Amino acid sequence: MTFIKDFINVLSAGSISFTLLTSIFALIVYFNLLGGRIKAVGGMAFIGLGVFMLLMGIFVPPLLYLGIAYLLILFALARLGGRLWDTKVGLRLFVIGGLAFGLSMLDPNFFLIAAKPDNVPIVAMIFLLGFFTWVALRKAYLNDTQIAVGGIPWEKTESDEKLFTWPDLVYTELLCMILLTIVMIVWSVVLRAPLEEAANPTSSPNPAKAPWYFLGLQEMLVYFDPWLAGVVLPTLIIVGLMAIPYIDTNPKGNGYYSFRERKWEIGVFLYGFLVLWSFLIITGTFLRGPNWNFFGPFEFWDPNKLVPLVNVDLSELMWVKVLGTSLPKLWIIREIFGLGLIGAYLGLPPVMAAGPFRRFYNKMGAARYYVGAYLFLIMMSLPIKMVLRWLFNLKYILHIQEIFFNV
Amino acid sequence: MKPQEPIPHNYSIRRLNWIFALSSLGLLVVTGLIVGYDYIRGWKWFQLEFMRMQRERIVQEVQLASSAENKQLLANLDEQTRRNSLELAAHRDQYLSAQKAFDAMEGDHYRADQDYRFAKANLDAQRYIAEVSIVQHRSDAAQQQTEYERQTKHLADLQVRLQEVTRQRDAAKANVDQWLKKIKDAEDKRKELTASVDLLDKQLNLVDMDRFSTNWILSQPMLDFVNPVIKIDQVVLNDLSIDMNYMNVPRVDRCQTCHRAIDTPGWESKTEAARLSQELQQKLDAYDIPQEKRKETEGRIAELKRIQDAPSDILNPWRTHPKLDLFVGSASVHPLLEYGCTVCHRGQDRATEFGRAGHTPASPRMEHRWAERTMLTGGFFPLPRDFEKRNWGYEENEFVETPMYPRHYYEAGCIKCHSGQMSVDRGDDITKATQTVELYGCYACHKINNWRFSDLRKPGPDLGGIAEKTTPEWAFRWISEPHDFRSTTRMPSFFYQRNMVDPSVVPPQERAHNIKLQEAEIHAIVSYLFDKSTHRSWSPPGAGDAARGKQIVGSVGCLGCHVDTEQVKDEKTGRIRLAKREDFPLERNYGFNFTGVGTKTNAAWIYNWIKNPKAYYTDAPMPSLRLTDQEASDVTAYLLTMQKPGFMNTPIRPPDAQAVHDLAKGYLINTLSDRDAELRLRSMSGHDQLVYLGHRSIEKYGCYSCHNIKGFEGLKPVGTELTVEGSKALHLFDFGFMNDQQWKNEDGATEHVIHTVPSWVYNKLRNPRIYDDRRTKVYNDKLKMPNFHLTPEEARRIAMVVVGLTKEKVAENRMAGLDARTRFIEEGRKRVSQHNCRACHVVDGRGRAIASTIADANFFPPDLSPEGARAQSPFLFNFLKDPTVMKIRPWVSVRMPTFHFSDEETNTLVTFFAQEGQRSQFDTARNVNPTAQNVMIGKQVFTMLRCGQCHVTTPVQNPENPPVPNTAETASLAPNLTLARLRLRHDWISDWIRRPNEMIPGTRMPANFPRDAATGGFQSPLAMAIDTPQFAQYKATLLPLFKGDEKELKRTMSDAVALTDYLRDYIWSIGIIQMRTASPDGQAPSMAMPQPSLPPVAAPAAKSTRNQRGAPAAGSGPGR
Amino acid sequence: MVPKTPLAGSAAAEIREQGEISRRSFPVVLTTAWVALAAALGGLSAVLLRFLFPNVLFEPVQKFKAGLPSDYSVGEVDERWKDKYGIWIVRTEEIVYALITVCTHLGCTPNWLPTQNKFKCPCHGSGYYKSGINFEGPTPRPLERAKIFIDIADGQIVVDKSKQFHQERGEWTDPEAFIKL
Amino acid sequence: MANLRGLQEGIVNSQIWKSVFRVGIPNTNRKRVLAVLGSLILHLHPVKVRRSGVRMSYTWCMGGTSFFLFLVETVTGLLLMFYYRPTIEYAFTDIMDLREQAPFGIMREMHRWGAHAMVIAVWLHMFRVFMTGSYKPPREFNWNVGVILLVLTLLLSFTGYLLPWDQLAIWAITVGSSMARASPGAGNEGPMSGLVKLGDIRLIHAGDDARFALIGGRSIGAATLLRFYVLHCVVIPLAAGFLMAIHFWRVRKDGGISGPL
Repeated sequence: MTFIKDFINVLSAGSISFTLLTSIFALIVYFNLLGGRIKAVGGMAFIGLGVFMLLMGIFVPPLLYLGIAYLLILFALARLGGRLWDTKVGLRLFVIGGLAFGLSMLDPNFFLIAAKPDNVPIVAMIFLLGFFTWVALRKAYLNDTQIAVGGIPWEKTESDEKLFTWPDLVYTELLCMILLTIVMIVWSVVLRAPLEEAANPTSSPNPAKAPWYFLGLQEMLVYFDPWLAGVVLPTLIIVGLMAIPYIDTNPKGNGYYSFRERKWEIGVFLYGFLVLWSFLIITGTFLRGPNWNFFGPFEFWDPNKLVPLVNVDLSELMWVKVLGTSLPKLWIIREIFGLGLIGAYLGLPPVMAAGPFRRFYNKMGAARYYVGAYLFLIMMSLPIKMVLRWLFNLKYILHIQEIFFNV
Repeated sequence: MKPQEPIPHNYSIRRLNWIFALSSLGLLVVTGLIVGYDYIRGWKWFQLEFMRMQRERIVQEVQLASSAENKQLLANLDEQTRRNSLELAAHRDQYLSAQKAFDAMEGDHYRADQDYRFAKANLDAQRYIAEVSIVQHRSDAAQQQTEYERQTKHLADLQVRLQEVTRQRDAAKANVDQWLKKIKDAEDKRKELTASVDLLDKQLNLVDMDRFSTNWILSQPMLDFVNPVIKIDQVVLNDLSIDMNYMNVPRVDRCQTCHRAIDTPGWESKTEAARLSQELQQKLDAYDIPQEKRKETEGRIAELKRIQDAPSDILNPWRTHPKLDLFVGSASVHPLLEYGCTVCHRGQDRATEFGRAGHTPASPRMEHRWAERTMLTGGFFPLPRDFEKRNWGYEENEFVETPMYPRHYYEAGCIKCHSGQMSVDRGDDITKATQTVELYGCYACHKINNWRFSDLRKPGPDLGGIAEKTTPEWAFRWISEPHDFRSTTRMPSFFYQRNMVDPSVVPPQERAHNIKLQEAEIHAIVSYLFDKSTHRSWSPPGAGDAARGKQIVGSVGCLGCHVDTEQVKDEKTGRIRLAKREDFPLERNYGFNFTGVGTKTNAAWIYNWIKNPKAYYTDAPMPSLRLTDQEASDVTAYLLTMQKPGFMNTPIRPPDAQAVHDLAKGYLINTLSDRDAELRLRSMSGHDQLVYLGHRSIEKYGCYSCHNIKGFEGLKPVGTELTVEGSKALHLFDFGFMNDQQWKNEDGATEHVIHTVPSWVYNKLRNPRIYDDRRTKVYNDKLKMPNFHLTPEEARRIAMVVVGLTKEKVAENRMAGLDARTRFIEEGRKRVSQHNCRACHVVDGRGRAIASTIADANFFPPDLSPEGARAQSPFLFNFLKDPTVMKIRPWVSVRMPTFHFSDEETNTLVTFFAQEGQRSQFDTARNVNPTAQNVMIGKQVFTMLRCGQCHVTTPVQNPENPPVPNTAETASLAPNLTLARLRLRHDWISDWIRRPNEMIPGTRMPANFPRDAATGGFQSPLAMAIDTPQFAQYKATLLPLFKGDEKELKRTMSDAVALTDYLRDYIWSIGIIQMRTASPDGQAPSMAMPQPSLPPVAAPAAKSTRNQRGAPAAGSGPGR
Repeated sequence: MVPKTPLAGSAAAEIREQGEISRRSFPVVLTTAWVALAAALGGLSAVLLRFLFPNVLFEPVQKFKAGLPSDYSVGEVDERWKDKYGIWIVRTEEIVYALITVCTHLGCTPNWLPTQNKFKCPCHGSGYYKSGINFEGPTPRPLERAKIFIDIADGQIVVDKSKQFHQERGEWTDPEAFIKL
Repeated sequence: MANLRGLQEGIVNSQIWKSVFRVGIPNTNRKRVLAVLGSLILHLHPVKVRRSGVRMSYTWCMGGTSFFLFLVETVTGLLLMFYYRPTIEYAFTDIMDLREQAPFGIMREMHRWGAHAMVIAVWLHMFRVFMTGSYKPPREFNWNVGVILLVLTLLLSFTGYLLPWDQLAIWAITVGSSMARASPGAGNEGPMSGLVKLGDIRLIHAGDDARFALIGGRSIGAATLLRFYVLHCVVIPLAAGFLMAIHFWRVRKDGGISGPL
């Protein structure tokens, strides 16, 4: 038991769980697990990665866990394949999840975090997200199978069929309202709304957390300066969401569940929604304890826990460590590497437009292509920065305190 | 109805119908749930339970009231009523006609009354019209005026008529009443008899909760707002607001919601009932209760007896608050409606649930009992009726910022308002607690920014001359473990404590290392102290006789502040054991215990110290007893016999060079690089290294906080500031790994650490290093608070003060003792406490610790309770400055010492006494010259009452040294009355003669004028005696003074006030009016104080050479 | 496993009901549902209503100490508590009583006019005698008296506004309505 | 049974019933149409809907849930306003009194949990709409309205978070609102805002930056509480209500409840 708890504790560390999720995600999307088969090359690649991690684990112990997790999940997915979308399997997965949660609640530390009144909705959200993701992908899978054999999605089969609003729609709405009211009342009776001590502007609680739905942002703040994580990125999230209908010119998949017909759109969206947003919220809520330190779900929130958090800037890394000189005085020279790196990153779309993505470029037109590409790049900057932080303790790629401009 | 048109559905309507039905039923159920959830609240059960208890009690009382006797009386009355009605029926006609006449008159009266009122209203209106017409110069002014006058007249007529009619009506009424009188009388009597039962019935109705009773119905959900019986009670206190972080929010105390009987007498616990009934009985016996309340008090005592005899005790939320005459009671100084509860007890004011109210357990057992069943019922539905099985719903609530003070710490709440007072009236616990804090000098290391604990002197002696007083060897052993030398010392143990050497918590290897380091530190401290010490030479004493010295020590008053033994007989076991501080009164722990003083120091130092303590250091708290050279030599000889040779036998190892080096380097590298530190150390000699380390160690342990040490002037005290310690959040207290743990105390008993602030502080005081248990810490990071070897009681008291020091502020008008008069008094009380006056005197009714060493109460130092009313301020001033200006009772061996008070200090004391005695400080009474006649009468009375038996009236030539009457029975002597005019207040003398026992209970002065128990007036023994043959000659002498008026003479002889005034006049007339006044330095001209003589050349030279040698080290010394 | 085709699934779920609610039988299920819903909504509305009546009031204290009876002079209407607690204390030869300073007409505060020896309400002109009995103006009934008694502990007058006595109900003779001197 | 039947018919055929429910029991297609058209509330719906629009497994009912929760929040919020004063003296104690003594103080629980539920429901709604591709033409605009509604939902919850005025509230808002301080060019600590100068005087400082505008002071205080209260109770609900009307309208005009086009 202790081993499993330790395993999960280590696994849930941002550097591992996030990497894991990201790559599993790529696995699902790219290799189209929905088809029920792992392509040999991809499968081998992941197995190779897992084995590599295992070997590296000798030097960097956490990687051992990562490798084990990789292989376990890969194994499970390979076994399940398309049966993942079978109702019975789904139900079983759901029950297993519930059981695991119930068992975990026996752990006092886990109970303390998960049973906190304000965290209960987030626990519910985890299950709801899991359930609905499964539902959506299942429906997409069924439709895709249908389309693959030359059929049409079932939504279309009944699109001509119209029902009277009264009683069909009105009745279900009424029932939903009643049931929801029941849920709300029971929830309110069972859980007391939290009320802590009176506001005291001179003493911060430890940890001081934002409302839970902004914890993703607060988590981002660990990796980016506030102006980016708190202002620019949230703005771009909204802008990005609003831009979706105008960038996505794929006429397929309008009004029905489908995956194959819009693999990239769904992949990117799900990555942003599930991993970059929901997963970070879950991390921020359950796994960030006193002093914003990372705590595994079964770990005691000890305010005295000490974690080394020494960071370096890219300029220091390059000038001092690699080149072995001191930092140049003039910021434009000092930050030449950061500027270069960012320039290269931002220069990717035009290069790609000329190269591999020519097809996209031509299809979408310049405006759509560039807006979409840059939004995507900015979205991906978060995981990139996270990985850089974990690998190199990198604090800033670009650090111009002269004008307060840090990336 | 038309048949339905079939249509396609997505879902089966039949199934939806079922879902609809089920979910609607579900909604109905949860609607019930929400109502139930809101309705069932924890506090309601307490109220229901209390109502049940009230019902039981009322039913009992009804049974008592409706005794068989009463029933018989009632039956008789009913019979009488019946007969009266029969009689009335027999005279029906007469009665009816009378009634008719009265009815008619009523009509007339009504009419007349109405006429009068209407006319009055008209008149008022007319007056206004008339006034206005005059003011506005209307043409009809005169006419209106006439009309007004007419109406006035009319009204007068009507009034006469009304009065007439009223008279007639009353007569008619009387006529009717006459017929009804008998019936009415019987009814009245019946009412009277049943009144108490009726009242009880009414009360029973109020607490009735039977099913379907009015109360029950109105307590049902949704109806419980109409006229709730079960309801939240609260007290809103706007001016005792809660400081909610820069904001004052009214305090809303809802404690009474559960603590129902808190302000209602009759629900006391058995212990409180026993205490209270005893107190009341005493008052009753002493006629301290006014006549009209005696019966009531007796009833109350009977009630309290019933409570004591009841089979079960009343349990806590329903108990009456103890001491209702002091707290909560409406007539007390802290009435519930004005003070509420949480201002003293703390806790969450608005909370209505046990768990949220901030109740704090006092013991792990209590905590367990409270919390036990929380998990079972989740705290929602506290249904079980059984008290023991109840779910208290306790859980530690980190969000209550001010948890209640647990049991044994209640009086901590007094500090908030009473911090401007030295003692809290009737708050014995807190008074003793603040005294304990002062005695141990907690304020020296821990700053307490609070009037009570500021401006106090450093508790330890000045160490600037330590080398003159003792040897390094002694000092080393003393610092190592002071308790080995004296079991009662207040010097705490810094070294070899639990976190350093206790084998149960320190691994052996680390332990050995720690011991080395500790030794090095002690060596270093000793080296520093002796290095910086002065080396004055003190003149040696002459030859002394130890036996005589012992006698002097026992008689002049040394034992008021000092104790001369370490062996006491244990009260429980009867065995001789080592003394604890608690074995002696607080005041006697003020000076050191004489035990071992001969081992500690040398003859010259003792001799000179006794002669003039201020010569050794100016702030010495020890006063001078003005011993002669010979006396001082004797005392020195005696004290030198107090040896403790065994103490000096413990071996001392030389300091471990490596340990000194490591420790010193540890400090040096804070500011130097490793290499520089090493260089610096290498440039120092071994001794210099020690001195350097000593400096650092003294800084580390904060020795300078209690002792004056050269090189540490003006440093901040070493400990945490305690000014608002009681408000510090629980999570800021470092429990280490000791939360909810136990430890074994010195007696092998188990002590618990529970997760509350008082528990933390208490355990910290009991075992200061306990929170280091199981922690891995660097040597210098380990806890360093020293061990005072406090007993549980002392630790509890000090902890009580600590948790009582909060940042909560109350409005100034609620603070106790802020008025100007009290400020004067409190400042004086502070001096009294600082100079330990209570060692010898009774002040404010407390003190005289020395009493246990003096066999005969007649030789006690005086009781100063009435001093303000008694002594003239000029005398007091001079006497305090220099007690030799007058010897009042020269036969008493205890001496008033010379304290060398400054003028300012003396004034504070004099003002204190005058204010406390409610007297103006200066008066002209000394110049009052009584008439010769009064003096003559007074003289006769003086003789008649035989005052001369004890009091001498021979004029004193020299107040500094009055002759002692030549008698063997010095115990029966009283002060020479010719000194009275210099010393006593004019008005006080007669008052004192009248009621000496009331002013100073147990005084030797006889009460010649006993009080009359009935009237409370004074009786004169001469009233009767003057007519007896024995007094014939006095009568003959006196009669001419009353111009032969015997009646007047006898009247005077029976008038205690007049007689005492005559006595006073006589005493005044024989008084001398010249005395010496104190010199500025407060020393008698004849007193020669020894002064230290510095060694002529050698010492300074030696010092300077040392300084030169130490020069390199100085750079890294305290300056940086 | 071969997944069901969505078409088949959807077709299976599709139930066409013909004349489901027949006229022959009374719709027990549906009626139960509606009755339960109505009851629940009724209950929730009652909850809303109950919400409007707080359990605790933060009004000025209803009960206060008014000093000793000897602090009041005979025959005068004492206005010292009028602003703070809304009470006139009147002492006559025999009794002391407390009048509540609320006009029984429409709740204004009347003025005490010592020269005319009456209470006069500025709003609609109602007038009361010193005893509180109404004699003019539109008011239907006398002023109310508050509960008044002597605290045994210290002999002070205590006024408790939460209990009122109406003359028209004959309550002024209640022993709690006045203090007998 | 027959009596009950008669009673039912008696009620349904009475003038009062008929005056309120014009149509009667909609058991014919015509009446079904009239029932929807004739009712202000019901005519938000079209008369007929696509089958997938009724199917729960397709719509997840999350849009409706969000709207219903909005209504729950409105009702409970209105009730809470009876017992809540948005001043720093009273805010905390009023909330405490809701727990300690107010009748049905449970409204606070409903309001708080409802807010959490609404945020989740809105997210899931967006999730579903994306997964069915229902943002594609002609529904692009309504997707954008939806995104704004999502932001407003978060803002509603965020502004409400401060109102209990306890440690949780004030520090969550301190952390949350401090981000505004870093707005580029507009926040006191944002990049480039140091460059906005007039002579030597910085124009963007803690006393006039974006965060100041949001919280009405340099730190969270009385002004913040009032601002958030007004935003929470008036400004954002009105804006959200307006946008919801547009949202619903466009649902109908852009091809009805989701479904293939």
